[in-house]
Amino acid sequence: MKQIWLIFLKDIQQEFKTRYAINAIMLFAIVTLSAVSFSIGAYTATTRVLAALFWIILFFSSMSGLSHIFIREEETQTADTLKLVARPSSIYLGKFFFNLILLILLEVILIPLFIAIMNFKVVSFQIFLLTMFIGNFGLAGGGTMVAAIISKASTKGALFTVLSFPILLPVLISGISATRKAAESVKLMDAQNELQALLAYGVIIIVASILLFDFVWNE
Amino acid sequence: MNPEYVVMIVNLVIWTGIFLYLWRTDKAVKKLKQEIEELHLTEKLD
Amino acid sequence: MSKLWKIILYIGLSLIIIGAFVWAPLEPKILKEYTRIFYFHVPVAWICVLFFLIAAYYSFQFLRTKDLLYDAYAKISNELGILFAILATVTGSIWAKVTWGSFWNWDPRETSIFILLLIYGAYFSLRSAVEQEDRRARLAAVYSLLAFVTVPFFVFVVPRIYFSLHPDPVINTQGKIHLELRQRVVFFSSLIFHTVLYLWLFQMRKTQVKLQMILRLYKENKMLEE
Amino acid sequence: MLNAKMELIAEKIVKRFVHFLVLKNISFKVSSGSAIAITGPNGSGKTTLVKILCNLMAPTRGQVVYQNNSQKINREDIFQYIGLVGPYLQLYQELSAQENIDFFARMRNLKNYSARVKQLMELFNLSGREHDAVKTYSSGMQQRLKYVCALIHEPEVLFVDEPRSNLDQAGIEAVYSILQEQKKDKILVISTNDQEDLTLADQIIRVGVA
Repeated sequence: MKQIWLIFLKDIQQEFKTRYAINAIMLFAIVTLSAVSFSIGAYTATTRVLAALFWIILFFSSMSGLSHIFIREEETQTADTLKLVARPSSIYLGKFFFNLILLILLEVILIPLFIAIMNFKVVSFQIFLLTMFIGNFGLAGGGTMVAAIISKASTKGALFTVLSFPILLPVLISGISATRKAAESVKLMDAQNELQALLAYGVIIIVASILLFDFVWNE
Repeated sequence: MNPEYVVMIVNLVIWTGIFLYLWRTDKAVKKLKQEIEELHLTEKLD
Repeated sequence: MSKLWKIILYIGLSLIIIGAFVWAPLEPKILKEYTRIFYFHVPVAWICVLFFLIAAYYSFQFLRTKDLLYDAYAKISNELGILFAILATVTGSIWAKVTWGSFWNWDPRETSIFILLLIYGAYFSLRSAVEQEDRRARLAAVYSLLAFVTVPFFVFVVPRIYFSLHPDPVINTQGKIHLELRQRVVFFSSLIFHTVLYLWLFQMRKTQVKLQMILRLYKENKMLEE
Repeated sequence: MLNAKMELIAEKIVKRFVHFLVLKNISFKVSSGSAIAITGPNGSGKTTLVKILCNLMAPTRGQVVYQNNSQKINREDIFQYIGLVGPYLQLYQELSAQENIDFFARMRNLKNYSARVKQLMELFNLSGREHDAVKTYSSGMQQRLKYVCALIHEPEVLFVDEPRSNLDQAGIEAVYSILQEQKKDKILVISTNDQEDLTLADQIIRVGVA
């Protein structure tokens, strides 16, 4: 437990000094959002399209930043140093919490911007925020694990999106569906299926990652 | 074109491919077996 | 595989071809002449799912034992899996073109096979990006298992969100239209014989990599003794 | 861990990179109070062997066993007993020396380590630079800081890969005093090309030579 917290703190400290991941992820989100907004123009898209666009922006922005945390360890050759002092599961969880915070920060910026620029009318904030909150666990859990895998491979950048897309697709599909429902209905029960799926996905992917992380990390 | 023929042709192409694949693998396995026999490694073959 | 089995397999496959094209009646409402493709398309699609499961099993075995032979088995089952996934996609989209009017419709089953293709593709791009053998084996096995745990979600989530065009009731015995007896006989024997054929192919590839592994170990031992 | 008798045993280590055999059947045994040197030409696999011994890399065949009073230590606990200094082991460049030291010490669950750190910092002549980011350090200073980080927990087994790299005369002397100390009642493993370093060792393992 203590190790998880220490690794998390260390990554925050490092990030605070370089601001690499946070810059990459925020700029990516803002650039794609404005690109989407320009190309749509004054046309008001349906909630279905908007929900999909929102998740596509969220997904690809997180793809630009989530892998950084492991790639940095490999590229600065600190991975071995860390390996000498830490248990694998605490490394995974420490990095997972860091990515979780990164995603929450991204959403804090992205959600108000998206609602304002794209004229996205959320009827039930309860469903919307709950979707975001639960979805984050799945995104960060799967993303962190795939980041660990690709940090050991030779071509890192392009591979991350290729590998994480099939793994994170359930989050994307249920997330889009739940977001659409947030814009259409007020009752929480309407999005029950999606939220359950997101929750189950988050739990399973994190448990599987903790079990499998050993094999990625230990040579 | 008669749809029956389309179905038949597609299937034939696939099956020819699969049998070619089978045949090639079989040949490779035979070659390997021979090589191993020459090295007297047969006791390891279980 | 003994001679006898080979003969049984060849005769069975020939009977299935004859059965599919001559003996079994056509389904008159939706499929018409394209009923025949059903006897070949479904086994291929089933096989590529089967190889995906086999690959997950061997990946697990590899992580348990760290024996590179299991990694090789997982690799060849994924190779065969991607081959059959492509075949199923091609035959399926030809079929889709003539029955539903377009090559691709994002029907749940098309979505599933597409996801399988994505996973297989990702698996091989991961393998090609890692040079060191044991590391490649570990990463690939972990990725296989990670993909494997997400599969239930596709089964659960996808059908709820996309509606199906597949002729489910034709296959599903509880559905509206039952398969006729002759259709059922041809379909299930086709399924069984195809499975046997493809597993035989798999078995042969397995022997091949096993022999290669033995040869390599032998050479390595000789080098160590020097 | 007083009077603990540690043993490090390598059993028939083989390592293959793709089609190239780097290490061929390396076996040895060291116990507390002695030193071992690994030597060989460049590219002969010294670093590979050190990494395998530290559990940073798995051997293709063979195994590495750590024993404490002839009781085998679990793989996941080994990190508490070893310290490693090597050119491929970097510190966190953005963080200051003090932050690096704190991180490693607390990860190892140490308490009241400040006295020891102060003593080590003085020995390696780094006092006064604790709060500068590591990236502002020269390579020699970074090397010295690596020794500090590897020695805070007084490891039972110390691995040193190329002890002299980037160091000036004073640095080398400081390192030597540490190594002499280590070899008195603990295990020291040096990987080196330098003939002088071999005099420290009780056993010499040559890799990459027929």
